[in-house]
Amino acid sequence: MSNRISVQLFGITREIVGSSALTLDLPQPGQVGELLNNLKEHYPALNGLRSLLVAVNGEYAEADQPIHPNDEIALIPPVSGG
Amino acid sequence: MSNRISVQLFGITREIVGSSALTLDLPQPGQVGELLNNLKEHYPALNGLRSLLVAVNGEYAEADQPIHPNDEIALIPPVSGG
Amino acid sequence: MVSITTDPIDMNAAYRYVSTDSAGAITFFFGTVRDSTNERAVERLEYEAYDRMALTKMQEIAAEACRRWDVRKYTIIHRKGNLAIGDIAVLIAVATPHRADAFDACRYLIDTLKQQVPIWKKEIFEDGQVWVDAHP
Amino acid sequence: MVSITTDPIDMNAAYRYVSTDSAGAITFFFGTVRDSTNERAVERLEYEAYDRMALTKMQEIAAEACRRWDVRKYTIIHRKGNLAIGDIAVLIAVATPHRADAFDACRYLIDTLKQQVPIWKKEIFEDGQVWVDAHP
Repeated sequence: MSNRISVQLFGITREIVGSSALTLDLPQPGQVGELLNNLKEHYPALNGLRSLLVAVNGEYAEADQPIHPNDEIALIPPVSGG
Repeated sequence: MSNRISVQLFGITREIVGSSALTLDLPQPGQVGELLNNLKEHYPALNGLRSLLVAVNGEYAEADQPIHPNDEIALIPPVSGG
Repeated sequence: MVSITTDPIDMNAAYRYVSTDSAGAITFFFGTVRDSTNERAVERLEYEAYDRMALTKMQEIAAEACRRWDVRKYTIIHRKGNLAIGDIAVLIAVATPHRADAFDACRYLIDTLKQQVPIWKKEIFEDGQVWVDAHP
Repeated sequence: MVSITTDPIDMNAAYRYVSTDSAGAITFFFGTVRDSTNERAVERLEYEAYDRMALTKMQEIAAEACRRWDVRKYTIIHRKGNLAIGDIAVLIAVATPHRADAFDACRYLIDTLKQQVPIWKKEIFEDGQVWVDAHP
Protein backbone atom coordinates (compact mmCIF):
# COMPACT_ATOMS: atom_id res chain seq x y z
CA MET A 1 0.00 0.00 0.00
CA SER A 2 1.43 3.37 -0.92
CA ASN A 3 0.70 6.98 -0.38
CA ARG A 4 0.70 9.41 -3.29
CA ILE A 5 2.01 12.75 -2.14
CA SER A 6 2.64 16.06 -3.84
CA VAL A 7 5.75 18.10 -2.99
CA GLN A 8 6.12 21.82 -3.60
CA LEU A 9 9.51 23.01 -4.76
CA PHE A 10 11.14 26.41 -4.42
CA GLY A 11 14.34 28.16 -5.39
CA ILE A 12 17.22 25.91 -6.29
CA THR A 13 15.22 22.71 -5.66
CA ARG A 14 12.67 23.87 -8.22
CA GLU A 15 15.49 24.36 -10.71
CA ILE A 16 17.14 21.00 -9.89
CA VAL A 17 13.88 19.10 -10.36
CA GLY A 18 12.77 21.29 -13.25
CA SER A 19 9.27 21.81 -11.89
CA SER A 20 7.52 23.69 -9.10
CA ALA A 21 5.86 20.51 -7.82
CA LEU A 22 6.25 16.79 -8.13
CA THR A 23 4.14 13.80 -7.21
CA LEU A 24 5.57 10.57 -5.86
CA ASP A 25 4.50 7.37 -4.16
CA LEU A 26 5.80 6.78 -0.67
CA PRO A 27 5.35 3.48 1.23
CA GLN A 28 2.66 4.03 3.81
CA PRO A 29 3.00 5.10 6.55
CA GLY A 30 5.80 7.24 5.08
CA GLN A 31 8.13 9.49 7.01
CA VAL A 32 9.92 12.71 6.17
CA GLY A 33 13.30 10.96 6.15
CA GLU A 34 12.13 8.44 3.55
CA LEU A 35 10.84 11.23 1.35
CA LEU A 36 14.19 13.01 1.52
CA ASN A 37 16.12 9.81 0.72
CA ASN A 38 13.83 9.06 -2.19
CA LEU A 39 14.28 12.57 -3.63
CA LYS A 40 18.06 12.64 -3.14
CA GLU A 41 18.30 9.32 -4.95
CA HIS A 42 16.32 10.55 -7.93
CA TYR A 43 17.90 14.03 -7.96
CA PRO A 44 21.51 13.62 -6.79
CA ALA A 45 22.16 17.39 -7.14
CA LEU A 46 20.06 17.81 -3.98
CA ASN A 47 22.99 16.29 -2.05
CA GLY A 48 25.11 19.31 -2.97
CA LEU A 49 22.97 21.77 -1.02
CA ARG A 50 24.12 23.30 2.25
CA SER A 51 20.93 22.04 3.87
CA LEU A 52 17.63 20.56 2.77
CA LEU A 53 14.60 20.55 5.02
CA VAL A 54 11.04 19.41 4.64
CA ALA A 55 8.01 21.39 5.74
CA VAL A 56 4.80 19.56 6.57
CA ASN A 57 1.73 21.76 6.63
CA GLY A 58 3.86 24.89 6.89
CA GLU A 59 6.09 23.73 9.76
CA TYR A 60 9.66 22.43 9.65
CA ALA A 61 9.55 18.65 10.21
CA GLU A 62 11.99 16.13 11.70
CA ALA A 63 13.09 13.02 9.79
CA ASP A 64 10.81 10.71 11.78
CA GLN A 65 7.65 12.74 11.31
CA PRO A 66 4.96 10.69 9.55
CA ILE A 67 3.45 11.95 6.32
CA HIS A 68 -0.28 11.58 5.87
CA PRO A 69 -2.39 11.81 2.75
CA ASN A 70 -3.41 15.43 2.08
CA ASP A 71 -0.48 16.85 4.08
CA GLU A 72 1.00 19.92 2.40
CA ILE A 73 4.64 19.01 1.78
CA ALA A 74 7.41 21.36 0.64
CA LEU A 75 11.16 21.08 0.17
CA ILE A 76 13.04 23.94 1.84
CA PRO A 77 16.54 24.61 0.52
CA PRO A 78 18.73 27.12 2.44
CA VAL A 79 16.65 30.27 2.88
CA SER A 80 18.04 33.67 1.86
CA GLY A 81 15.34 36.26 2.37
CA GLY A 82 15.89 39.79 3.57
CA MET B 1 41.93 94.49 35.38
CA SER B 2 38.84 92.53 34.42
CA ASN B 3 37.39 90.79 31.43
CA ARG B 4 33.81 91.44 30.39
CA ILE B 5 32.30 88.25 29.01
CA SER B 6 28.92 87.29 27.66
CA VAL B 7 27.39 83.92 28.52
CA GLN B 8 24.64 82.21 26.50
CA LEU B 9 22.00 80.37 28.48
CA PHE B 10 19.76 77.48 27.46
CA GLY B 11 17.01 75.35 28.90
CA ILE B 12 16.72 75.38 32.65
CA THR B 13 19.69 77.75 33.09
CA ARG B 14 17.90 80.31 30.90
CA GLU B 15 14.86 80.00 33.16
CA ILE B 16 16.90 80.20 36.38
CA VAL B 17 18.71 83.34 35.25
CA GLY B 18 15.59 84.75 33.55
CA SER B 19 17.43 85.65 30.34
CA SER B 20 18.99 83.96 27.34
CA ALA B 21 22.31 85.70 27.90
CA LEU B 22 24.13 87.56 30.65
CA THR B 23 27.23 89.70 30.84
CA LEU B 24 29.66 89.61 33.73
CA ASP B 25 33.13 90.78 34.69
CA LEU B 26 35.67 88.08 35.38
CA PRO B 27 39.14 88.80 36.86
CA GLN B 28 41.62 88.46 34.04
CA PRO B 29 42.96 85.97 33.10
CA GLY B 30 39.73 84.17 34.07
CA GLN B 31 39.12 80.47 33.99
CA VAL B 32 36.04 78.34 33.40
CA GLY B 33 35.96 77.27 37.08
CA GLU B 34 35.87 80.86 38.28
CA LEU B 35 33.01 81.62 35.93
CA LEU B 36 31.03 78.65 37.25
CA ASN B 37 31.68 79.62 40.89
CA ASN B 38 30.66 83.20 40.18
CA LEU B 39 27.40 82.11 38.53
CA LYS B 40 26.53 79.57 41.21
CA GLU B 41 27.01 82.24 43.86
CA HIS B 42 24.68 84.66 42.11
CA TYR B 43 22.15 82.02 41.08
CA PRO B 44 22.12 79.35 43.82
CA ALA B 45 19.47 77.32 41.94
CA LEU B 46 22.24 76.31 39.54
CA ASN B 47 23.64 74.13 42.35
CA GLY B 48 20.52 71.97 42.16
CA LEU B 49 21.24 70.74 38.65
CA ARG B 50 22.44 67.21 37.96
CA SER B 51 25.40 68.68 36.06
CA LEU B 52 26.48 72.06 34.74
CA LEU B 53 29.14 72.38 32.08
CA VAL B 54 30.65 75.28 30.23
CA ALA B 55 31.28 75.35 26.50
CA VAL B 56 33.99 77.63 25.13
CA ASN B 57 33.74 78.28 21.40
CA GLY B 58 31.45 75.30 20.96
CA GLU B 59 33.55 72.74 22.85
CA TYR B 60 33.08 71.39 26.36
CA ALA B 61 35.72 73.00 28.61
CA GLU B 62 37.54 71.87 31.77
CA ALA B 63 37.55 74.02 34.93
CA ASP B 64 41.13 75.23 34.36
CA GLN B 65 40.60 76.36 30.78
CA PRO B 66 41.32 80.09 30.42
CA ILE B 67 38.66 82.42 29.08
CA HIS B 68 39.72 85.08 26.60
CA PRO B 69 37.89 88.18 25.44
CA ASN B 70 35.64 87.38 22.48
CA ASP B 71 35.38 83.68 23.38
CA GLU B 72 31.86 82.33 22.82
CA ILE B 73 30.78 81.05 26.23
CA ALA B 74 27.68 78.98 26.99
CA LEU B 75 26.30 77.23 30.05
CA ILE B 76 25.29 73.63 29.32
CA PRO B 77 22.79 72.09 31.75
CA PRO B 78 22.09 68.32 31.43
CA VAL B 79 21.24 67.66 27.78
CA SER B 80 18.05 65.80 26.83
CA GLY B 81 17.79 65.74 23.05
CA GLY B 82 16.46 62.86 21.01
CA MET C 1 1.14 42.96 10.58
CA VAL C 2 3.16 40.82 8.17
CA SER C 3 2.90 40.73 4.40
CA ILE C 4 4.50 39.53 1.19
CA THR C 5 3.98 41.68 -1.86
CA THR C 6 5.10 42.11 -5.45
CA ASP C 7 4.53 45.88 -5.19
CA PRO C 8 7.16 48.41 -4.12
CA ILE C 9 7.27 48.76 -0.34
CA ASP C 10 5.63 51.95 0.95
CA MET C 11 7.57 53.28 3.94
CA ASN C 12 5.02 56.01 4.63
CA ALA C 13 2.21 53.49 5.00
CA ALA C 14 4.45 51.42 7.30
CA TYR C 15 5.19 54.47 9.45
CA ARG C 16 1.51 55.36 9.70
CA TYR C 17 0.74 51.78 10.67
CA VAL C 18 3.30 51.49 13.49
CA SER C 19 3.18 55.00 14.92
CA THR C 20 1.25 55.14 18.17
CA ASP C 21 1.01 57.65 21.01
CA SER C 22 2.68 55.35 23.51
CA ALA C 23 5.81 54.97 21.34
CA GLY C 24 8.88 57.07 21.96
CA ALA C 25 11.05 55.07 19.57
CA ILE C 26 10.50 53.63 16.12
CA THR C 27 13.14 51.66 14.24
CA PHE C 28 13.06 50.80 10.55
CA PHE C 29 15.29 48.24 8.91
CA PHE C 30 15.40 48.31 5.12
CA GLY C 31 17.09 45.45 3.30
CA THR C 32 18.00 46.88 -0.10
CA VAL C 33 19.43 45.43 -3.28
CA ARG C 34 23.18 46.06 -3.27
CA ASP C 35 25.07 46.51 -6.51
CA SER C 36 27.69 43.86 -5.74
CA THR C 37 28.43 40.64 -3.83
CA ASN C 38 32.02 39.77 -3.01
CA GLU C 39 33.07 42.45 -5.50
CA ARG C 40 31.07 40.85 -8.30
CA ALA C 41 28.60 43.24 -9.97
CA VAL C 42 24.96 42.27 -9.45
CA GLU C 43 22.47 43.16 -12.21
CA ARG C 44 19.26 42.38 -10.33
CA LEU C 45 17.70 39.95 -7.84
CA GLU C 46 14.80 37.55 -8.06
CA TYR C 47 12.93 36.72 -4.86
CA GLU C 48 10.70 33.71 -4.44
CA ALA C 49 8.58 32.81 -1.39
CA TYR C 50 6.63 29.88 -0.04
CA ASP C 51 3.94 32.37 0.82
CA ARG C 52 1.75 30.41 3.20
CA MET C 53 4.63 29.18 5.36
CA ALA C 54 6.59 32.45 5.10
CA LEU C 55 3.63 34.40 6.48
CA THR C 56 3.17 31.88 9.30
CA LYS C 57 6.88 32.04 10.21
CA MET C 58 6.91 35.84 10.07
CA GLN C 59 3.96 35.89 12.46
CA GLU C 60 5.70 33.42 14.77
CA ILE C 61 8.90 35.44 15.01
CA ALA C 62 6.90 38.64 15.48
CA ALA C 63 4.98 37.00 18.34
CA GLU C 64 8.29 35.96 19.90
CA ALA C 65 9.62 39.53 19.62
CA CYS C 66 6.47 40.80 21.34
CA ARG C 67 7.09 38.33 24.17
CA ARG C 68 10.71 39.41 24.62
CA TRP C 69 10.34 43.19 24.26
CA ASP C 70 7.71 45.85 24.87
CA VAL C 71 6.65 46.11 21.22
CA ARG C 72 3.52 48.24 20.76
CA LYS C 73 3.27 47.95 16.96
CA TYR C 74 5.30 46.25 14.24
CA THR C 75 5.20 45.45 10.58
CA ILE C 76 7.26 43.10 8.44
CA ILE C 77 6.86 43.56 4.69
CA HIS C 78 8.81 41.37 2.27
CA ARG C 79 8.78 41.88 -1.45
CA LYS C 80 9.10 39.13 -4.04
CA GLY C 81 9.62 39.00 -7.79
CA ASN C 82 12.22 40.94 -9.78
CA LEU C 83 14.09 43.64 -7.89
CA ALA C 84 16.52 46.19 -9.28
CA ILE C 85 19.57 47.70 -7.57
CA GLY C 86 18.38 50.05 -4.82
CA ASP C 87 14.94 48.47 -4.45
CA ILE C 88 13.71 47.65 -0.95
CA ALA C 89 13.43 43.87 -0.48
CA VAL C 90 12.27 43.97 3.12
CA LEU C 91 11.09 46.59 5.60
CA ILE C 92 10.81 45.84 9.31
CA ALA C 93 9.33 48.55 11.52
CA VAL C 94 9.01 48.40 15.31
CA ALA C 95 7.49 50.91 17.74
CA THR C 96 8.29 50.74 21.46
CA PRO C 97 8.13 53.14 24.41
CA HIS C 98 11.95 53.18 24.81
CA ARG C 99 14.68 52.87 22.22
CA ALA C 100 16.67 49.85 23.42
CA ASP C 101 13.65 47.61 22.80
CA ALA C 102 13.10 49.08 19.34
CA PHE C 103 16.68 48.29 18.30
CA ASP C 104 16.77 44.84 19.91
CA ALA C 105 13.41 43.73 18.52
CA CYS C 106 14.09 45.04 15.01
CA ARG C 107 17.46 43.31 14.87
CA TYR C 108 16.01 40.06 16.21
CA LEU C 109 13.30 40.16 13.55
CA ILE C 110 15.62 40.59 10.58
CA ASP C 111 18.22 38.12 11.93
CA THR C 112 15.57 35.46 12.58
CA LEU C 113 13.72 36.15 9.33
CA LYS C 114 16.94 35.44 7.45
CA GLN C 115 17.35 32.12 9.28
CA GLN C 116 13.82 30.76 9.32
CA VAL C 117 11.48 32.33 6.79
CA PRO C 118 11.17 30.37 3.51
CA ILE C 119 12.09 33.09 1.05
CA TRP C 120 14.87 32.69 -1.49
CA LYS C 121 16.84 35.07 -3.62
CA LYS C 122 18.79 34.55 -6.79
CA GLU C 123 21.52 36.97 -7.75
CA ILE C 124 21.71 37.63 -11.46
CA PHE C 125 25.16 38.61 -12.69
CA GLU C 126 26.19 39.58 -16.19
CA ASP C 127 27.55 36.07 -16.72
CA GLY C 128 25.46 33.82 -14.51
CA GLN C 129 23.01 33.35 -11.66
CA VAL C 130 23.37 32.06 -8.11
CA TRP C 131 20.77 31.06 -5.52
CA VAL C 132 22.19 32.83 -2.48
CA ASP C 133 23.62 30.59 0.27
CA ALA C 134 22.34 27.41 -1.38
CA HIS C 135 25.70 25.66 -1.46
CA PRO C 136 28.30 25.08 1.28
CA MET D 1 24.53 65.42 6.69
CA VAL D 2 23.34 66.85 10.00
CA SER D 3 20.65 69.45 10.53
CA ILE D 4 18.43 71.17 13.07
CA THR D 5 15.07 72.34 11.86
CA THR D 6 11.77 73.75 13.07
CA ASP D 7 9.96 72.03 10.18
CA PRO D 8 8.45 68.55 10.35
CA ILE D 9 11.04 65.89 9.54
CA ASP D 10 10.66 64.41 6.04
CA MET D 11 11.52 60.68 6.11
CA ASN D 12 11.25 60.38 2.32
CA ALA D 13 13.89 63.04 1.76
CA ALA D 14 16.10 61.31 4.34
CA TYR D 15 15.70 57.98 2.57
CA ARG D 16 16.54 59.51 -0.81
CA TYR D 17 19.60 61.14 0.73
CA VAL D 18 21.07 57.99 2.33
CA SER D 19 20.13 55.38 -0.26
CA THR D 20 23.09 54.36 -2.37
CA ASP D 21 23.83 51.43 -4.67
CA SER D 22 26.52 50.01 -2.39
CA ALA D 23 24.12 49.77 0.59
CA GLY D 24 22.38 46.51 1.42
CA ALA D 25 21.07 47.79 4.77
CA ILE D 26 19.50 51.04 5.88
CA THR D 27 18.42 51.69 9.46
CA PHE D 28 16.18 54.53 10.61
CA PHE D 29 15.74 55.57 14.20
CA PHE D 30 12.82 57.89 14.93
CA GLY D 31 12.58 59.52 18.34
CA THR D 32 8.92 60.43 18.71
CA VAL D 33 6.92 62.36 21.29
CA ARG D 34 5.38 59.84 23.68
CA ASP D 35 2.09 60.59 25.40
CA SER D 36 3.37 59.88 28.91
CA THR D 37 6.45 59.86 31.17
CA ASN D 38 6.43 57.68 34.26
CA GLU D 39 2.68 57.32 33.79
CA ARG D 40 2.14 61.06 33.83
CA ALA D 41 0.27 62.37 30.76
CA VAL D 42 2.39 64.65 28.56
CA GLU D 43 0.61 67.42 26.64
CA ARG D 44 3.49 68.48 24.38
CA LEU D 45 7.24 69.02 24.32
CA GLU D 46 9.41 72.06 23.71
CA TYR D 47 12.88 71.52 22.27
CA GLU D 48 15.66 74.08 22.44
CA ALA D 49 19.13 73.82 20.89
CA TYR D 50 22.46 75.58 21.08
CA ASP D 51 22.52 75.34 17.31
CA ARG D 52 26.13 76.08 16.51
CA MET D 53 27.54 73.65 19.05
CA ALA D 54 24.84 71.03 18.47
CA LEU D 55 25.67 70.88 14.76
CA THR D 56 29.39 70.62 15.52
CA LYS D 57 28.81 67.80 18.02
CA MET D 58 26.48 65.97 15.65
CA GLN D 59 29.18 66.13 12.98
CA GLU D 60 31.80 64.88 15.46
CA ILE D 61 29.77 61.85 16.51
CA ALA D 62 28.90 61.10 12.88
CA ALA D 63 32.61 61.22 11.98
CA GLU D 64 33.34 58.82 14.84
CA ALA D 65 30.61 56.43 13.60
CA CYS D 66 32.17 56.53 10.13
CA ARG D 67 35.53 55.60 11.65
CA ARG D 68 34.07 52.66 13.60
CA TRP D 69 31.73 51.21 10.96
CA ASP D 70 31.47 51.01 7.19
CA VAL D 71 28.92 53.83 6.88
CA ARG D 72 28.33 54.86 3.27
CA LYS D 73 25.74 57.58 3.94
CA TYR D 74 24.05 59.00 7.04
CA THR D 75 21.81 61.79 8.12
CA ILE D 76 20.92 63.14 11.55
CA ILE D 77 17.97 65.53 11.64
CA HIS D 78 16.81 67.04 14.93
CA ARG D 79 13.73 69.18 15.25
CA LYS D 80 13.28 72.03 17.72
CA GLY D 81 10.40 74.19 18.86
CA ASN D 82 6.97 72.96 19.93
CA LEU D 83 6.21 69.31 19.27
CA ALA D 84 2.91 67.49 19.70
CA ILE D 85 2.35 63.86 20.71
CA GLY D 86 3.42 61.62 17.83
CA ASP D 87 5.71 64.18 16.19
CA ILE D 88 9.19 63.07 15.16
CA ALA D 89 11.84 64.84 17.28
CA VAL D 90 14.85 63.18 15.71
CA LEU D 91 15.55 60.95 12.72
CA ILE D 92 18.85 59.14 12.31
CA ALA D 93 19.39 57.22 9.07
CA VAL D 94 22.42 55.07 8.25
CA ALA D 95 23.26 53.14 5.06
CA THR D 96 25.90 50.38 5.11
CA PRO D 97 26.75 47.39 2.93
CA HIS D 98 25.82 44.89 5.70
CA ARG D 99 23.19 45.09 8.39
CA ALA D 100 25.22 44.70 11.59
CA ASP D 101 27.02 47.97 10.87
CA ALA D 102 23.74 49.76 10.15
CA PHE D 103 22.28 48.74 13.52
CA ASP D 104 25.48 49.40 15.50
CA ALA D 105 26.14 52.80 13.93
CA CYS D 106 22.53 53.98 14.26
CA ARG D 107 22.39 52.98 17.90
CA TYR D 108 25.73 54.61 18.65
CA LEU D 109 24.55 57.83 17.03
CA ILE D 110 21.34 58.16 19.04
CA ASP D 111 22.95 57.02 22.31
CA THR D 112 25.83 59.49 21.91
CA LEU D 113 23.58 62.29 20.69
CA LYS D 114 21.58 61.98 23.88
CA GLN D 115 24.75 62.23 25.97
CA GLN D 116 26.68 64.96 24.20
CA VAL D 117 24.61 67.16 21.90
CA PRO D 118 23.39 70.41 23.51
CA ILE D 119 19.68 70.08 22.91
CA TRP D 120 17.13 70.28 25.70
CA LYS D 121 13.52 69.29 26.01
CA LYS D 122 10.83 70.45 28.38
CA GLU D 123 7.85 68.24 29.06
CA ILE D 124 4.62 70.17 29.45
CA PHE D 125 2.03 68.43 31.63
CA GLU D 126 -1.47 69.59 32.42
CA ASP D 127 -0.26 70.88 35.78
CA GLY D 128 3.36 71.83 35.25
CA GLN D 129 6.54 71.69 33.20
CA VAL D 130 9.85 69.86 33.64
CA TRP D 131 13.20 70.22 31.87
CA VAL D 132 13.99 66.56 31.26
CA ASP D 133 16.90 65.10 33.26
CA ALA D 134 17.90 68.50 34.63
CA HIS D 135 17.80 67.46 38.28
CA PRO D 136 19.35 64.49 40.08
